Amino acid sequence: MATVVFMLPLVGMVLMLILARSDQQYRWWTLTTSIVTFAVSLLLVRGFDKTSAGLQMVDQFDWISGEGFSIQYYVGIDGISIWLVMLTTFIMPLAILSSFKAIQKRVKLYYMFMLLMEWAMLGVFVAQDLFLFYVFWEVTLVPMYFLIGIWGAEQRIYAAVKFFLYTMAGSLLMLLAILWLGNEAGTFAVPEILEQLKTGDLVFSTATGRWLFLAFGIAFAIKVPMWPLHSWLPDAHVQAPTAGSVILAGVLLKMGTYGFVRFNLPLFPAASETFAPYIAALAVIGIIYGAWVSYGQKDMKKLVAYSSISHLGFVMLGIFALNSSGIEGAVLQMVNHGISTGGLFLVVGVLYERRHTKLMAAFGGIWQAMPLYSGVALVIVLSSMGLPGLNGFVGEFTILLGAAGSDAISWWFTPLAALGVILAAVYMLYMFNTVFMGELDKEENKRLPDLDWRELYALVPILIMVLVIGLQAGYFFEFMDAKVGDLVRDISLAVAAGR
Amino acid sequence: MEASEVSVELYVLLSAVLFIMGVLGVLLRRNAILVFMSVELMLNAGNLALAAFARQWGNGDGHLMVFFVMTVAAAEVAVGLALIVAIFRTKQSINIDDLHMFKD
Amino acid sequence: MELTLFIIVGAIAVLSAAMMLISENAVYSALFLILNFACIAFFFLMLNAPFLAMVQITVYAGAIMVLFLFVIMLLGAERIMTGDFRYPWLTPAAVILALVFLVAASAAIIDGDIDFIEEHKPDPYVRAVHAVIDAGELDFYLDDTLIASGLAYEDSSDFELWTEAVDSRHTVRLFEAGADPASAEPLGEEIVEINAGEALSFVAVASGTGDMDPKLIVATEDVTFNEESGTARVVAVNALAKWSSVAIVDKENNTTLIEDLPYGQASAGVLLKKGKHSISVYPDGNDQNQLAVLKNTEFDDNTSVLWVLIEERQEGNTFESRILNIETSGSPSFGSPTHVGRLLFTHYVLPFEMVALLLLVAMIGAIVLTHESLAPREPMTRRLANPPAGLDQPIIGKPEK
Amino acid sequence: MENYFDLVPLVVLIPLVGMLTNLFFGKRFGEQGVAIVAVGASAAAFLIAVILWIAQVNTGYVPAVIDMPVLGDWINITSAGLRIPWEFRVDSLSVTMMLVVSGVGTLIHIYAVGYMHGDSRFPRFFVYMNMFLVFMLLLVTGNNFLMMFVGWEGVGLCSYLLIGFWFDKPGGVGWKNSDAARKAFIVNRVGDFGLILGVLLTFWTFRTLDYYKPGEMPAAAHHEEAAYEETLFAPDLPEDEHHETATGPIGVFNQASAWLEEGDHEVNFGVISLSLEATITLITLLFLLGATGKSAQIPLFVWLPDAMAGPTPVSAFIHAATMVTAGVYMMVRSNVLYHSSDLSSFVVAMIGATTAIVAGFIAVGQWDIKRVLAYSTVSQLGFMVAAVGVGAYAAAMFHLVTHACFKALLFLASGSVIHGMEHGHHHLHEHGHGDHGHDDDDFDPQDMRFMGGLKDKMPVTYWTYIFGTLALAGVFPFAGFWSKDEILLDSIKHGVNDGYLSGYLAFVLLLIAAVFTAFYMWRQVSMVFYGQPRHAAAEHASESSNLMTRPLIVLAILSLLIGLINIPSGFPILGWLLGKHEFTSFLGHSVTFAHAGSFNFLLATMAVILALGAIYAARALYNDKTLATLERDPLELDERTAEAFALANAKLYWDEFYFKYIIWPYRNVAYWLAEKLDWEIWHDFAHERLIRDPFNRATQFLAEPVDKGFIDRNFDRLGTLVRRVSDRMRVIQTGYVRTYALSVLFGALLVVILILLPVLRELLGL
Repeated sequence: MATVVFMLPLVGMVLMLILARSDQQYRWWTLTTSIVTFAVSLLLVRGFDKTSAGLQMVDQFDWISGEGFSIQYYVGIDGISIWLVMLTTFIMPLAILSSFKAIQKRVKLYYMFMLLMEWAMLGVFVAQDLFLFYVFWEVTLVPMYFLIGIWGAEQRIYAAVKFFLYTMAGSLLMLLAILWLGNEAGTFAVPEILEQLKTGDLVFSTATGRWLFLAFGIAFAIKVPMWPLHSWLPDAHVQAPTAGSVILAGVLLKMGTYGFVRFNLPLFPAASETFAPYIAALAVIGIIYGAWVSYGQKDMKKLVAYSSISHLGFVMLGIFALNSSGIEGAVLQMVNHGISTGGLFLVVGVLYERRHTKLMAAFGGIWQAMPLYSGVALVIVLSSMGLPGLNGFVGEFTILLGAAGSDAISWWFTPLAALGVILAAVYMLYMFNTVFMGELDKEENKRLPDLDWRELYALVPILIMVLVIGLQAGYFFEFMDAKVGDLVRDISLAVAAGR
Repeated sequence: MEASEVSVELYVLLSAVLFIMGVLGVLLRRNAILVFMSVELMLNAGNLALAAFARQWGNGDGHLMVFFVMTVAAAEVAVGLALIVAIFRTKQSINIDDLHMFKD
Repeated sequence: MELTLFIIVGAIAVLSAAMMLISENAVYSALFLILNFACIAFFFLMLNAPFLAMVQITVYAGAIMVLFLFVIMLLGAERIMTGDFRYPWLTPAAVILALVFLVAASAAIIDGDIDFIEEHKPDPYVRAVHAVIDAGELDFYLDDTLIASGLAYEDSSDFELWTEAVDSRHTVRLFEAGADPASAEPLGEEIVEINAGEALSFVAVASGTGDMDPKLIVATEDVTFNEESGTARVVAVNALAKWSSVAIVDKENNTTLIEDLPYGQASAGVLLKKGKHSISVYPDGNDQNQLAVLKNTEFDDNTSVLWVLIEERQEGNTFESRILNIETSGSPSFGSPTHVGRLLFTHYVLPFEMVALLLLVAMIGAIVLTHESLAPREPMTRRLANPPAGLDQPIIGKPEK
Repeated sequence: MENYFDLVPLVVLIPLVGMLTNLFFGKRFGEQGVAIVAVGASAAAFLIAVILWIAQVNTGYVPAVIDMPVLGDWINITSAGLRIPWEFRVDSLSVTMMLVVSGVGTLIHIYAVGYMHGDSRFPRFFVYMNMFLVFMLLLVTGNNFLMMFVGWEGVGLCSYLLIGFWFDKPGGVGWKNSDAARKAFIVNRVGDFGLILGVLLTFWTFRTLDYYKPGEMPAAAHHEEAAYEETLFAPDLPEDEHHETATGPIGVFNQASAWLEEGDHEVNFGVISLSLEATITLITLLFLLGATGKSAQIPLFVWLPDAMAGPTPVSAFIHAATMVTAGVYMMVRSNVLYHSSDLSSFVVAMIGATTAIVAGFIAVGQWDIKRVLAYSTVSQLGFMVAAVGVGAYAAAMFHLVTHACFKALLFLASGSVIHGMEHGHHHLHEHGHGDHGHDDDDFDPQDMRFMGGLKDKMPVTYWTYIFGTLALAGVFPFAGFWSKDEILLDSIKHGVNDGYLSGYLAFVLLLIAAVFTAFYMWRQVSMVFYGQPRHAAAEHASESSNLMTRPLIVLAILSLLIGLINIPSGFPILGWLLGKHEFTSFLGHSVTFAHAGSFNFLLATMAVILALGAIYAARALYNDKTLATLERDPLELDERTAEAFALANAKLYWDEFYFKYIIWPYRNVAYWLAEKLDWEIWHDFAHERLIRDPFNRATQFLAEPVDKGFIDRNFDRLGTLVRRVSDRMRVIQTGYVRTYALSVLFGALLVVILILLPVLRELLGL
């Protein structure tokens, strides 16, 4: 079942390459594929057993195996990955829809990369074998590299190469760690490795555990990105096309945080416990630093990019609170951030399509010219600011709650992180005020057309999700609870046992 | 199995002779159709050897091989002749020495 | 006689091949090739391959060569101009190489010690025969494979190919119909040896007069039937417990077919001319006491006949001897269309299908290649990066002027 | 009657429907349709509040907890024990708030229909107003702190939107409005920071955020409060039922009471371990930070005066009557916690009292009619907060109710004045009265210096304004008298009877603040209504439409009478006539530590005399002579008070202080971080100079001398060799098929010979 969902984009891509003939057909074909994928992924939610902590809808067979090692095709979903899969399938149609007008060159290639991207990202979230995971992890780089490098802004090559090198550098460390683990365990399948760790068939020393944690951790931290490894992010965001930014912020960054939850915590619980204060400290620095730097920006996209650093700091803090409200909040916050920040990039993209500038100083009083658009933008900005009743708040609140009650990290991280909530209001309202409020005093802004139907269709689902998660987060937490409860218990058991 | 006066070696020898003649045809004739016919001759020589061995071994598999070879030959002839026709249309010639566009 | 024919036809074949080679006119070449194919068809006949011969004539000589002729005529390419050739050494080189090839091959064929004689034996056949009076339906297992299920009295199963390991000991067990071989106690059990090329009948008979305990007798038959035409091959199984051994006599010409066949044994194969025969069974050494008779029974050639001598319960609980006559037609003769066809639809189904597909593809390919839209009408001008002298002109069609 | 409690979701949902209707179809409805929908929604909410009130009274004040229909739990993390349901609470406190919010709200909605007439974004205005109602009612009806927080931030959002409603005004005003809106939101966020931390701490202390679980009763007050025995209003429940409810899951407040009664309770979570008392002190102080934000107390009151940039109904509704009282409501709701922490109570009382006096002082120095009222609001909120600090929770709520009426009245009346002034100004332009010496560019309809003599032009406004002023000044028998008097008395009792220093301090500060109140209010009345018009606009001002004046009249009547709901015990005649402290006893069913105020004739007389004295002083100072040309304030002209007036006029340089020490540093550091540290140093220098350039240099070195100079050259030689060889070999590739065929034959021959090698070797005898 998991296979069906994540293979759909690939199938769609191949069929598109064979069957579609004109630019218009490429667009619609890709959009249809992504919507079908989303529809099918809804079946995952439907068929998901909330009471089970284990993997569900598993597909598993040997892929490459030999003497003393086995690499499996092993996919499945559990409480943690289901919402990330959903996030991916949800964001992609919107990203695709948003590029209908913006992308006019090499259309076929572009949409091919979009579907390839979706496939690889879904692969990352469903893979349960380290090797398979690594393959998808790397595959995601390629389409994004080209999305930035071909359809980006002026400095696209620089940004694309930086993005690629940064991520690649981290993931090579991870590859080493994966190979080491696979070699020791004789298998690359995570559930099997965990089983061996639990039964004591596989034991590694504290120091080894820490090294492995760091090897995985750095790869993920770059992807997140955690302060101070964030330098690639503003470049990538500013240069990427709108849809690229949406995917980058919406899904790609979540691969890092997801990696921490999926691999670092269960595989190296003792090391997680050891490193939790340090990572939490970096996360809090990231929260405040990102928020502070955002305020100093002149370019909207850059502002949103830095705000991602701040938001993902929250996610990291929640994960390394190492308790269930922190981790569940973090997972939900990944989804929230994907939706809100994805939405913000769409919003910025709308203006960019009209004015071809992202400088805030070029705008002002847009609300008067584009009331519908501004209303939509307001909701997304508020969601990103964490207004209660919208999605961002629920995640931030549960994360802060987890951090406040965490045994693993000190109490003062919580007030510092909560400071980030104030700062979020500062930079977000700064952007909103300068762009949307105030007087409509620039001649070129006076005749801007309001949202057309296509843009509305791309933004309305985001609004809906913002409200649904904001008002009914309990439904989303229910899916994770069994899995995260298990994870937290395993960590505390493992820490107690000194693993 | 009844004994035969003619030993299998003779058949194989004959087959070899025919095969070599086919080879010579391929090498020496310049008419593409003739080259093609020579290929057919080579195939037939092979078939003959197969049939001979099949009898020697008392095994029907050899016959099947012959059968398949014939079928493949039929397919080959169909495509080959189509190729010749196509080439003739463009080049107005079926002299294979005129067909050396691989070089340059 | 055969050798003579071979030499004559072989000479024709070689000659026609040579003529094909040297004919200037392609039509003649084609005709010579047809002749050559006919010779090869003749050889196929000599090699017990009538089916191939037939196909050779119809498909090769008939269809393919006609296609050739058609194309030759269509293109008007009976002759081609032979201009200069840049590699005059090619001809002698080719001839020399071909001759070396031929010599090497012939030498190896004639004087080499390649073993052409080793015979390949086909997989064995097995079947079961139920001749236990009063017993119900039986299941026969060879090792753990069910070879006959629910076999009624007097019935025999068909010969089945036994593709498992051969040349080793196997166990034949028989059970009441429907019994579970894993748990149930077998009614009878026998260890047999199965060799390649054999056809074995596992005959279950009563182990004594009126005794219902079955006993297994293995009779070796031959269904390939390549021995002598016009005969049937007979194997007898003696299950008459009353007599130590029996003899079987052909009444027509009063020849004793089988002598001294002890109880519980199977005879070796005996050949019986095709036609009507009356067969009697006597206790060994006693011509008067006819135990059972098979009157005026027609025997076809190419059949394998199994006689099982059994005692049958009559009214009043008496027993009477009887011959159970089981005929099996032999497998088709080597090389016949039936033989080829059977192979084709058993072992070679997949290759057959693939070849069929290949033909289909070839057909489509031929159509595509000769389709007008794909063949540019305009003469093509060669473009040479580094044209050799004299070749920078268009070499086909009319030079543009 | 309990069934009526199920209506409570409608209180929120009806305004929500109204809001959505106007949001999606407002443009098609036209002004009238929009007004009907919006006012109807508000009135319907009020109707339901009234029904709930009656139901409360008739069911014996049993609190009820009602689930939100349709929605499931908001947040539910079973493994962390966290469950935040969508639950509404109906008890006397929430019903009081509902009545105030929807009642005053309805009147202001009606008024706004007239006030906003002709605005290009008329529907949008009422969308915001209804949205505000939604959030405000959610705030007061929620049964847990997080739901309150939804309302809390939601009203902040509406406040933001409404302050910035005229963001498009030309001439820099729009930008100022937008900035004021942003300021309000961000300052509130600072408060919210405290509130959310308090909520986190509450959760980890009590493992729930529900005030009370469904079916749970508020616990009775402690018995050591015996001094107020006769005025205690515990729920009418037998003692044993209390213990019964305590066995099930219990909410924050009862848990706190139970643990406090047990004593020596340690709170452990994460790495923290504190005594319960310390935790509660921490929680209440954090809540206080929240309250200072929302209720505009020191140090976070700076946003409220700026918030007057919004349309006047907004100022009346949000920034005077309802939203700003949310902090008071929250602290009253948490009275159990505040009551148990002396430190917090002290801080609360001090902050409230200081705010009251500071804001009162600043109000004296303002020219803007709405700013005066804004500082007045801050000051009055200080009264309420101080009341909470001295444990007079009921008095705080009482003052909240009365203040809602008369302050709404004052704002609306001032709106009417502004409207009249604008009307006059408009009139002036139309009729080309250019002969006046005033430069129209300087004209500000809100500046009191341009007004004067409006008494005759706007009689209804004038009289209602007088009512509001007297009520605010605390003159008998107006509403403000009762509530302010109760607060003053409770403070001094807190000091004298219970021996708390905060009681004395608060009393003194509040008394002075009350004097300031009376003074600046009469200053305002004098400037606006008395004397002669100082500007042509004032001359041509006219009374507002009925739509605007009728709510004023209703509110004026309320300002006069609303105080009678809570006649203190000991007041002659009226108490006997109308019942004693009705409101307090009503509130006592949900506010554990509500206690009724008594009446001290001496104190009341003193307060009234002080107020009247201040009024007299104001009238004396701002007499018709000084009012004639009001370029400068009389206080400014007097040397003794000039400095103080300048200070008040400059708002004590509070904003400047924040700008200088917080905002500019923050902004400059932000620019420095963004441009220097993150971009030039980290992004450019570290990445490009330290990593990329050395790498490039290394690659250059490898590429040029090493690779090209050595390796490549040698391989080139090899390549040349190969080329030369292959030049020779190339001949083989003739392009002629037959030569290829020959080579195939050659190859085949080799293979055959190889296979036949043993045979041939034997044959040749080798």
